[in-house]
Amino acid sequence: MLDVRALNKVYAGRGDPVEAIADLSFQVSDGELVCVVGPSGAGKTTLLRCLAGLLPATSGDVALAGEPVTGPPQGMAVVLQEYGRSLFPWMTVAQNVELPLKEKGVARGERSRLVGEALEAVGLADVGRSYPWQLSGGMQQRVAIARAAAYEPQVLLMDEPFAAVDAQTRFELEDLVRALWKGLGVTVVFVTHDIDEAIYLGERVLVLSARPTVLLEDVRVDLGAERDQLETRGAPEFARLRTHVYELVQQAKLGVRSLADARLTHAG
Amino acid sequence: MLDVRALNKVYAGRGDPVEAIADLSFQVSDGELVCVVGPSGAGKTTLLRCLAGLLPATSGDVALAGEPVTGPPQGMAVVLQEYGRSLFPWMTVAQNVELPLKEKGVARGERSRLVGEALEAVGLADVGRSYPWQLSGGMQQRVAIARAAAYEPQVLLMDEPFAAVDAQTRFELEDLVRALWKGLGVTVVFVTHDIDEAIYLGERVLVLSARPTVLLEDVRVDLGAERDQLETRGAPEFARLRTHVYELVQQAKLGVRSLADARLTHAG
Amino acid sequence: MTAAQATAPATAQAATRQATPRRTAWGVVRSVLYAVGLPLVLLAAWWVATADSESPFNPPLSEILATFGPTWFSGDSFADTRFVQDVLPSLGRLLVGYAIALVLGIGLGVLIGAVRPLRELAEPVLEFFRAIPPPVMVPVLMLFLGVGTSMRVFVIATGALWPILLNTVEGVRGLDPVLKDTARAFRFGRWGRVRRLMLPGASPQIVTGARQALSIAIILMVISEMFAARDGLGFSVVQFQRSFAVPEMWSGVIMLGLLGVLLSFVFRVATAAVLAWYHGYLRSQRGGA
Amino acid sequence: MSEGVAGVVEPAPPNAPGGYAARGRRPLAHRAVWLGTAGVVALLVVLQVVPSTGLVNPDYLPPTTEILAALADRVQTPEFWVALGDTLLTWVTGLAISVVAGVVLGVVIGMVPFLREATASTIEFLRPVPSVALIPIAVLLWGTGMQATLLLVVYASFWQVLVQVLAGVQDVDPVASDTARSYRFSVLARVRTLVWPTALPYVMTGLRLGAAVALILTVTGEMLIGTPGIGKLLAVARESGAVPSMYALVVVTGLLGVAVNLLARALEHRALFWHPSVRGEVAA
Amino acid sequence: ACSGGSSGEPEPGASGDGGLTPVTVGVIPIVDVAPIYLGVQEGFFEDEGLDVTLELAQGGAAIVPAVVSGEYQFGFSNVTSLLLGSQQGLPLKVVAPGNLTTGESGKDFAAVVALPDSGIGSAADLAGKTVAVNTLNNIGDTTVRKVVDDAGGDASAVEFVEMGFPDMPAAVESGQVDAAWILEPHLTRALQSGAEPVAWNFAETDPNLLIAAYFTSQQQVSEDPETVDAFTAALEQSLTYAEEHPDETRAVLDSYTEIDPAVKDAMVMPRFTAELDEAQLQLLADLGLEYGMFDEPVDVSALMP
Ligand SMILES: Nc1ncnc2c1ncn2[C@@H]1O[C@H](COP(=O)(O)OP(=O)(O)OP(=O)(O)O)[C@@H](O)[C@H]1O
Ligand SMILES: Nc1ncnc2c1ncn2[C@@H]1O[C@H](COP(=O)(O)OP(=O)(O)OP(=O)(O)O)[C@@H](O)[C@H]1O
Ligand SMILES: [Mg+2]
Ligand SMILES: [Mg+2]
Repeated sequence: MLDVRALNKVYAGRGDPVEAIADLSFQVSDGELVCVVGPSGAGKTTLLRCLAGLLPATSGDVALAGEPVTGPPQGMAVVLQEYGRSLFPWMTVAQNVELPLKEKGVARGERSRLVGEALEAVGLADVGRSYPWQLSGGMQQRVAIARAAAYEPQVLLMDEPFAAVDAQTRFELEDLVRALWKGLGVTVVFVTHDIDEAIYLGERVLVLSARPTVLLEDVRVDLGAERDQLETRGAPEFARLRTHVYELVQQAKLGVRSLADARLTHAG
Repeated sequence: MLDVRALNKVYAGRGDPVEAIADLSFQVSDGELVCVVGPSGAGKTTLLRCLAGLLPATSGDVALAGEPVTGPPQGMAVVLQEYGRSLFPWMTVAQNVELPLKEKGVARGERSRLVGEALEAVGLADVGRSYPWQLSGGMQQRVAIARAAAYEPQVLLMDEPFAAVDAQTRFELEDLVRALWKGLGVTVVFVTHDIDEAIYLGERVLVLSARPTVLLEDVRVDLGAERDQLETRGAPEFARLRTHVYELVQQAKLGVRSLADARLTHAG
Repeated sequence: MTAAQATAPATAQAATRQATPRRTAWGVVRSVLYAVGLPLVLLAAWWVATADSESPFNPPLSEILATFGPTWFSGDSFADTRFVQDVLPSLGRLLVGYAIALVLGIGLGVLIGAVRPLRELAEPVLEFFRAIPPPVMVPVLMLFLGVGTSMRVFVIATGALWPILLNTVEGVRGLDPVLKDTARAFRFGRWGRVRRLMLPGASPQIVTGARQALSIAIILMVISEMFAARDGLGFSVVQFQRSFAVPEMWSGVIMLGLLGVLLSFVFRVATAAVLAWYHGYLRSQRGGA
Repeated sequence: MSEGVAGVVEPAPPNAPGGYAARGRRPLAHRAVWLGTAGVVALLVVLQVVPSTGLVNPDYLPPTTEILAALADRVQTPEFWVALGDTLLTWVTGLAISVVAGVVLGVVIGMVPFLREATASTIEFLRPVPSVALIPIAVLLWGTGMQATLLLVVYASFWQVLVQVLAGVQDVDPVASDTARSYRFSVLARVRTLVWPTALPYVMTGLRLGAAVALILTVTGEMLIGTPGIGKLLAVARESGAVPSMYALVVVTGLLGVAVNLLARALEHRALFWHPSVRGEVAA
Repeated sequence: ACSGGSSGEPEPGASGDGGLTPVTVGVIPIVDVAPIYLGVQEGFFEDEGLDVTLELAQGGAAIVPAVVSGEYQFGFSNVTSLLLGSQQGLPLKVVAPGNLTTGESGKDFAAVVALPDSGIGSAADLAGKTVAVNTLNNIGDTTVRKVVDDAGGDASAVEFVEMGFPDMPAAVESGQVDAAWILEPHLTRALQSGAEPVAWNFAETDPNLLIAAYFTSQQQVSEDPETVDAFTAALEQSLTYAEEHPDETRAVLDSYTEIDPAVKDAMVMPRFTAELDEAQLQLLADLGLEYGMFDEPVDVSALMP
């Protein structure tokens, strides 16, 4: 279980300190798929990095399976928002995907199978031997996704992983994430700007306020375990949730910092 | 007028040559707003860079106002897909926005007015003195947009400029682009993955095939000059166009390379 | 080969098929022209400027060139020439010293660049030694290392170390933080981080340092042969200088320069593979061709 | 606004626990001083101990205490300070010439592909020519004053800077470069706003390399040519067999090297606050 | 000796207003040049109308070109180097002797030293050993070769290596070289730390061997002979004075060296004389020819004033 308690993060570099996260507490059960939405600059990436153990919290705790997270924990994979810069430019696409597997100690044969499957799944089977800088933005992003998928993590953190791909590919990748999640029982935290996507994918959607971030609402998504791009998105419950979350984000952007203050057009 | 004729682009670097654009011809009239959509890796960025004079075409011509484009033409602004790397990390946000204006020779007072307005417009009035690497992804992207907007160009090329911002901000920025376009009579070429966005913004939507790219269809968008996020998106014509373009992109992704081959669920 | 390739229409392939051989043939000619163009101009200028030089320390170039062959390549047998007797031993020491500098410089550089406390601890001491002139250092080294090859190799190695070390440190420090985070997130082991992140990531800068070090190694080869030496290219040059054999001395300077050009060519070929990605990356976005 | 200078304390956030302050900048700056001093002290101790172990004869490598005593005597003579001044003058002048020439030529050559290719072989030829081989020429052309030594200094350190700048200019991010091109920055503006900041980390390394080489050549030139300065005192001490006194001067040279490095680091902290190498260390 | 001018009256006409003619002399910070320091101190040069500046340099690499280019009017160098330069066509002229061997074996300012247990008891034993000299193919190795040959050893079997005099005591003590040809004050340092003399190569080569000399350039001689004459005169006076006042000569060392007082008092000073003997130059030229330093005979007279 991923347990976030009274998390606070202040960036104290050059210039005035910036409080990115004011106070966040929530839990993600094992094998749960939680989406995070919030206005731009809210602190979603900051949160994700704290979860990943890449950024030390200023105060508060993050714990994974009872262990406090001080560095990247075992069995975790991350897709960073800066997908382009997260690929190693001196390696081919296939090598990039393979590298974490090597570090994990996966055997050679198994490695190449995993790499092949992952690249296939994101539609890049034919560019394995290209370098990342020879790919389009969306393709680079898909390489980063393939890398995380091939890793077969127990915890998967993704930061706007589909921002640079076309709508059709996006749908396919969404289904890929759901398949992965179901197949491996991965715990997934998924940051996105696309509210439809958040609802389609998640079992819960965390709506964050603007900076300094607090949790505006933890929205439960009751759309069943089996989802389908056409059907699910057409469901009335989907539409309701979507309007709700959309309005929440809108209010968050306007500076609303608690659900009580939010002026929604409907009953929460 | 922007005139693209028999454009062909082959990347011949390391490894096998990659033909990104097979053969593209189209025109954009002065003061027109054209959106470009197509599957990931189609060649949209390549096209935009050729239009911008940043990339030499392998064959074919690009002409702006009758002049062949050999380098970046006068009065043009570009928002690149790799927004993060297009900002200079050694300058503050305000300096980044101001720099092209300085180069253009805009007087100091005017400059700071333009910078202030542009940052205000993208919702970043309060981070002018921060550095780009202190901003979130979406904020960085908005800085790049502000830089282009402050420049008051005659031709504006944007490559997935809203990919990293939240839905609400996206709507605001869309309206900003339309306001800019109307106010200044700018010629705009706008690459996006969001089909709704393409239709909402554009007067025409160019749908590209997968690589090597040809023009699948030049879709005219008859939604009037005045558009409104709620009304326009609710219009039946919008829904029709959206389905049409969506299906086209889907077909493009499957490898369809001409409108005649596309299997659409409705009459084109 | 790949599916993407198969779909590429004939036009593109034809275009590249004819473009590639033509470019390489012309490319070779061009790079040769580039390589010899400026040197020829400079030599001509030198020739003209010294054509009727009376100054004993600045003899006509013709005279220098005339002494070049006899000085370095005359002897009873080839094995007896100065080239074999002096230049080759020097070259040997140079290469050994340089290799040590590379290993040490990169190794220490990665350590110091990656471990901040270590950098803070070591930097003042290293800077202290870095500033001490080799002519003062060598006698001290002789106390410990004697006057043989090991001392000379040590001088070359320690002198050539600095550019590699500094550049490696800076290269490692300047790694893209996103890449560092990626490696951390996937829990690359210590060695994995070094081998797969730091070394390749810093490689453009490491290669720059190694290039610098190459010429410094040559210079230190000369300096090391100013002390307790019996043979060597540097020794010969210093001997010529001391015995006022000026044209011979100049021919030695030219020999050093040629050695530099030769080594840097070898260096470039050797590093081409290491930096292929970097040049490809830079080129791919500058014009795409 | 606070500049990125080490030692500026960030206002602590209201609810900061101890852990936060521990990551603040001042303790780090303190640590650097503390560790650096520790390193130097360790070195001094080693140098004190080695001669008394019989590994070397203390007559030839005197223990630290003796060297420091000689140094203490030295610094009381006005002659020492004049020599130090001379050395500093030659060094700084030579380094300034090298850096300015190296940067200007490096940027010009680096930005023009034709020049880069055309000069490559010549640069490779000239770089390995040792300055010391040029002493007779330097003396012939410039005499035995500061100028001759300057020639050696500039010749040796110029290449250090040039090669670094060339590499730095090449390292410009293609996306940033495209941005500058698309906004039609003039050549000068591109140099000022794009090429220079990118090359700056390389220039700093070049500066640090060049500074040490320039110092070495200044002292060597003074020793061999007899230009006034620390090197000349060093030569006299050496020829006289005054070993501790000689090492005292060597120590002075080394300390100058440390001083440059401190200066370069401070400069770097100021000029490169935005660079991952520096900002990575100040941000939380 | 061609000094015709009587001392006392300012001679050189360069400055008629009674001012002094500035003259720069390149010297080496070693014992050998004590007389000129003494002469300057005693005012001999001022008396001749010269304002002498003594410039210290480490060796011929800087001094010879400086004299040739006219930046220095005079310089100090060992004789063999002058012969080498002259043979290479440098326009050099000797103006006065510099210093001579004392001529006494056992009490000279130069010797070959070795450790007592090195098995080297005499010059002949040097064959097959490594011997440090400050410069190869110069006065040191030629005279050592000569004494080895004279002692019945095989001079061609001696292996010479180059090393600065200051570094030799340490090198001998640590066994990095078997023996070293070494000059004062380093000779005394070496002896004090346990090395023993095995040959006195200067004294044994010739009791009157001329080691070094003051020189100028041909241009200087032809363009300003008065200054050369005045300089020579003052220098001869200095040399004579130095030879007659050994204590003062020893004392003047403090003004330009840092020799340890204990060493300074113990060491042997070279002999100084005003007599320039062409035969001594010829001797070194012949030795150089014999031991392969020169390919052909050197015209010694070209060097002579
Ligand atoms: N290194 C830093 N130094 C100072 N402030 C920072 C730094 N990184 C982020 N911030 C600030 O923290 C806040 C949250 O940033 P974060 O990247 O977490 O936002 P985000 O929710 O991911 O936004 P986006 O959706 O635009 O990516 C922003 O206001 C940003 O300015
Ligand atoms: N420098 C390069 N070298 C080789 N191939 C390249 C290079 N840049 C792009 N390509 C190839 O050209 C094709 C088109 O790339 P482009 O970036 O134009 O796509 P795009 O339409 O912008 O995609 P996306 O929507 O993912 O950004 C891709 O298949 C890509 O692999
Ligand atoms: Mg983010
Ligand atoms: Mg693109």
